[in-house]
Amino acid sequence: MSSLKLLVANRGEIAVRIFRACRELGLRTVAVFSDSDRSAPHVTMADEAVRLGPAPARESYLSIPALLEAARRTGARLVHPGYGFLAESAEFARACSEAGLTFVGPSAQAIEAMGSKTESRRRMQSAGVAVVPGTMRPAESAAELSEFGRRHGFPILLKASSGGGGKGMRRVERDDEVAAAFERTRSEATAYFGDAAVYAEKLIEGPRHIEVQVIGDTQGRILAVGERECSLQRRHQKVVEECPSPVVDDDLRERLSLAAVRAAEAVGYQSCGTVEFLLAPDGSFYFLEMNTRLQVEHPVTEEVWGVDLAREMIRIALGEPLAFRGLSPRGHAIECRIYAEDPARGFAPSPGTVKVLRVPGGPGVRHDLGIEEGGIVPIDYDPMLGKLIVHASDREAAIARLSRALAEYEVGGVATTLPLFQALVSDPEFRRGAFDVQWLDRRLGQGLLGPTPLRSEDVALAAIGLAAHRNGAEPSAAGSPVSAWRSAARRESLR
Amino acid sequence: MSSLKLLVANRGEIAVRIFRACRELGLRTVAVFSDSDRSAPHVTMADEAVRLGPAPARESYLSIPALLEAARRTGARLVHPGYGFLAESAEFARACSEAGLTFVGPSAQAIEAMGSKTESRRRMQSAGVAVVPGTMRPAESAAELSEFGRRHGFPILLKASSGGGGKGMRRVERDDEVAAAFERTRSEATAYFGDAAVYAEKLIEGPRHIEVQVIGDTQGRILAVGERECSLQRRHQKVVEECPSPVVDDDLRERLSLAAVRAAEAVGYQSCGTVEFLLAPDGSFYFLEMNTRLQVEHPVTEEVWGVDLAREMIRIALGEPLAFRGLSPRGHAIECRIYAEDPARGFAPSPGTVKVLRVPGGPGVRHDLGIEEGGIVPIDYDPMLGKLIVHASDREAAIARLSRALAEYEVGGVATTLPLFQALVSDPEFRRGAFDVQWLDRRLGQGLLGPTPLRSEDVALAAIGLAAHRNGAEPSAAGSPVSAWRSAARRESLR
Amino acid sequence: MRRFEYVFRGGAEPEEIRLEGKGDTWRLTRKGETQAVSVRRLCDGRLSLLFPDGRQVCGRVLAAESGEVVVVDSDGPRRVPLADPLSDRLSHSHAAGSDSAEEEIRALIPGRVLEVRVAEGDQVRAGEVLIVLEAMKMQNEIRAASGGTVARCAVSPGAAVEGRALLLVVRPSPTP
Amino acid sequence: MRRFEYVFRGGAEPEEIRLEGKGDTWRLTRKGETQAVSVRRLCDGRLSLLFPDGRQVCGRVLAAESGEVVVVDSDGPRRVPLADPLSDRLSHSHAAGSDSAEEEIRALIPGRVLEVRVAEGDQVRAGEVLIVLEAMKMQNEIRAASGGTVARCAVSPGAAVEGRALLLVVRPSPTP
Repeated sequence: MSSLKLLVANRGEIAVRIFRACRELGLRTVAVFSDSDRSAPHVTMADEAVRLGPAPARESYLSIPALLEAARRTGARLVHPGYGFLAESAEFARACSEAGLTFVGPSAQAIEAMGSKTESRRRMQSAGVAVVPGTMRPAESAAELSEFGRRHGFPILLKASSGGGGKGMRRVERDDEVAAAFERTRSEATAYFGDAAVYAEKLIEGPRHIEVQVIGDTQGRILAVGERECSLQRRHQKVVEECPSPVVDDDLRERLSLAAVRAAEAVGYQSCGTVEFLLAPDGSFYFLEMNTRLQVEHPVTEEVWGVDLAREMIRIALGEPLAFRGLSPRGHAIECRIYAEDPARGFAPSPGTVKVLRVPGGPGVRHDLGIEEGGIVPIDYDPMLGKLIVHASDREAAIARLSRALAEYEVGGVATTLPLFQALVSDPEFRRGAFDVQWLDRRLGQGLLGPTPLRSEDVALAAIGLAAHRNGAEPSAAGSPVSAWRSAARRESLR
Repeated sequence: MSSLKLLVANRGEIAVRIFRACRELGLRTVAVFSDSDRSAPHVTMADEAVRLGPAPARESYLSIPALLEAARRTGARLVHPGYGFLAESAEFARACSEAGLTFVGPSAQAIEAMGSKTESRRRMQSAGVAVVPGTMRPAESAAELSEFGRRHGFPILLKASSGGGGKGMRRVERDDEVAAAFERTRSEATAYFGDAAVYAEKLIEGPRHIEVQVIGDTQGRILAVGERECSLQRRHQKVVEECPSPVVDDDLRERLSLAAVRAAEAVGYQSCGTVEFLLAPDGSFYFLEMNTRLQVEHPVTEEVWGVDLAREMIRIALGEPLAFRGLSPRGHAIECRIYAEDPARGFAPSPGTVKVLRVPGGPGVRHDLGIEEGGIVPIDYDPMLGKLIVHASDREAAIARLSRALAEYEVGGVATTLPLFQALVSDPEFRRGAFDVQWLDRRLGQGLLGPTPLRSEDVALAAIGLAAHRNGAEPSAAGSPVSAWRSAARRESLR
Repeated sequence: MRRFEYVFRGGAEPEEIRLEGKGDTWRLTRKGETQAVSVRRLCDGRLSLLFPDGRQVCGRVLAAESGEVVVVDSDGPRRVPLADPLSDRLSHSHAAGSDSAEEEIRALIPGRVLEVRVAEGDQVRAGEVLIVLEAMKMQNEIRAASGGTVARCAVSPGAAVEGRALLLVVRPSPTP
Repeated sequence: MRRFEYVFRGGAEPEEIRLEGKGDTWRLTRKGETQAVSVRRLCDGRLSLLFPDGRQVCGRVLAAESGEVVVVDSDGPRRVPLADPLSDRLSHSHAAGSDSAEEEIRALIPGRVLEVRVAEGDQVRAGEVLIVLEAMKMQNEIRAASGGTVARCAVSPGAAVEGRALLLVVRPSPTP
């Protein structure tokens, strides 16, 4: 094993995912942790670990000085940002290189260029990549917006320049609504983001969110590795992703890939990245943004295209060329993001202790988890436990496999989004692949999560469960309960 | 979900594997169990379950009347034998069809033809498939054997006709040893198998065990789906299997596949099956036998060739044609059979309760397990807990992935063969793929499992582990130990 | 021999369920029909039930609010309206007399109030969003469990709230 | 403040290891060098150790025969010759005086005796196969732990034996 060390400036499942890639590459692993993560899996699996600070992210996982100090202390030469936290901070990328560390990701310049909505749109247009028609720069007046609406046709969308995640957006149907809408959006923008700047975009009706995976190496080769279907979103948050998209044929894939590679080339991209597009029902598509990092949903691409993106990303950072010329897809993959949220309570966060964790096995089932049984879902960070990924020969088989896997999946102690997925796999429209980015929110409103009918077995189970307790001496499994075994194991581990 | 029911006349990981395929096909599942398996995973995951009888296999999993009665009671229309037990019993296959049940496997005739060493050799020779030169029928006299040895050249191998699994075999170096060897083998054969019949085969030196997966449907199409490398055996028991074989190139694969399809055609094979060959160092290969069932190691083929063999086997039994024309391989897969045996005690069986079961996750890792944490490894059956299967882009990456996965794998309460695999992945000859069927036994003799050096961390861990106990109030993880959570969960599940 | 009695309210009429336990077998009586169920508790606390006709179900049984039990099996968690006769009577009479009982709406976890969409005196419908709370980097809509009148509003936008902190009080409108 | 002392026999010389525990931190002293180790017990019983230089190790500590501890971490199970001074003296003096102690060889699990490869009075080498036992459909070779003379042979081929049943007694040959 080489003595080269990689530090992951992150936590949870993505830190675990990257450490696994390191293990397979023979790199030593360095974890960082906040006070609420000392016993977390990404720490207990690492060769080395360094405390960053208290639980709040800005004092730990977002503290650039603390991260650089951790790298210095352990002698880590590579730093991987994962996703979220500092993954798209040009400042962090720059700080790493200035400290003589190899940042596992694109150049600070590429991050900056793609980080700015207006700058990235400008570059895309000059690169010949279609963008959603819009007033590039903040509007001075409502009149400006009306003029835009008349030129490109209503409805249009007003957006706060500093907005995101669906906040600070307003749909405008007719010209005579523009003035009022402009004022309301400005005030909201000020309230939410402390920035009144507002611009307008043409509204694409019934669009799908399709993104293309790209990889570029330091030799200047840039490849597109197929698309991902990410239209299944709840309140603009991806929930389920697929590869390939049920609506993308070879020709469209070809055109999407071409545009994605152009986009990456426009910023001289040298790492793994994702180019997001809005796909209109008529087959036209528009550049949305480029995520200059490893994506949460990268596993569906890995399963279908037979490539280890986390591994390639590290190899590229080490200056190695892409390990393959071209790749070809096989089968269909679906990822479910398992959040500690309670679907029965409007998806309210459900932090706490994971008392039970039983995961499915068998063919075509993959787990990227950031938590173990008995572990705690801290309140301080994104409440995602991890991801379930299934892979099968085609979409129908993949849905059947997902349904089978969900039946074997149990998380106890915290509520999770698993029931949402169980409802989805039996939804006819989902099964047909007939959905756009608003579909899931609509469907939830229509009662997607309606109560499942009770079988007589369930009633018997409930009654006997109650009784078996009431009468203390209840039937036991062959052998004693695990709790007993566990404590036995613990006794032994201490004798 | 259709009301069609499939009964699995088996237990453990293969029953679980087949039930998963049923779930994905929308078939209802029927489990059978002996008194030691009432709480086993294959029972608790099934839609229906029927008790067969007491623990001993001949009174439960080998009892044809009990199995037929279970099918009658539940109205199961299909019966899958799995592997082992009655999987290669022509009598059982016949009994099923006579009871109007669909046996998920080949015809009784095919099972019979391939079940007899001499009959299968005869058929292969007339089908033009090379077999190891041998005296087809039991030898009358030592003279007969000497004559055979002189014709084909020494060394030769004397084998008990009713023998198997490496028992009742004797190597004969020179002509003048034949007479004595003949007598000793006859007496052993009588003692072990109550059958004195002995025959001779030419001994192939340094051979590899290579087998080819075949699938035939009821339309008469028969396909070969690549080979498996099964030379890693301990006392003639497969321990680790790979796909593809490190020594089989496209040309050899072509020739092996052709021979395998001929073999299957010779018995009109209509199911999943495996044709085993002995591959000599000079590239020549000889038919050994055909396993007329789903193989323990089928997953490595599934991973590399992207086919669900368990699913196809059921579809074929339902009269459906193969779902694909041709398949192409991708990457490299390795399977480890995890047995409850103690490598430190000469692989003595280690039955008992699995107190701890922590399995690896992440990309390219698959678990086919027949046991859960807290479950019991009964003394009555084969001591295999299940299988770990890894898949990656090539053999080197697959070995790295296996090594990474083994580091995350923990089984407590029973000793397992995991340490053997950890020793293997770092063995230079294994990594080079330079081994034959005797290699592992040789290597074990040379101390493959030599003691691993202690790191100072381990000594600290041992000391602090002792101390932390001695002083009772030891440091605890964030939150309380799982044992407590578990019992909490149990309390709640009973309140 | 252990005997138990429960009331199941999943159907149109309340239904009585009787149980007699002996060793690993429970005799279950519903609608006058009795069947012997073989029961095993697995090591992780789940129960496996095997019915005389061969049906097998395996799941975990958790307590919920009085008058309900949650079962978790391969279909996921589901609420079963089941209770022993006493608590059934209690919870039921309570429900009957609870028209005027005020509903206190509290924060599930610590967070920051983003929006307060109602004012005291407002009429609200069941399921209507009352407050938007930001916690764990997520916006969470807090909705009315039942329709009624906002009797009290304890917080305002921007306020930081602790877990279980009182946000609103809703006086349910009399059930028609 | 908790203090402990152990003897480690993994090296050429017996080595003393001292521990002082306070809260989640243990001060570990080896070969005169002391370092503060941060310790956490995980929910499944494993311990995570974090050393001052950043090294992290996570594993389970199991008791073995006296004088030994088994640690299970990512490298798998390993035996650590470690004990508190008292049991160390005991096991060690025992080892010293055990030249003439007879070794009883017992069946690990129930099974059937297939072969008995030695007779009373035979000289056997350490690791030599003495008996072949069939259990769980497997043949298991039972070997001599140390060289010596077969003092007694308690079973014959074909015999069915219970777990822990006595099979053989070997009198170790005096250590040279």
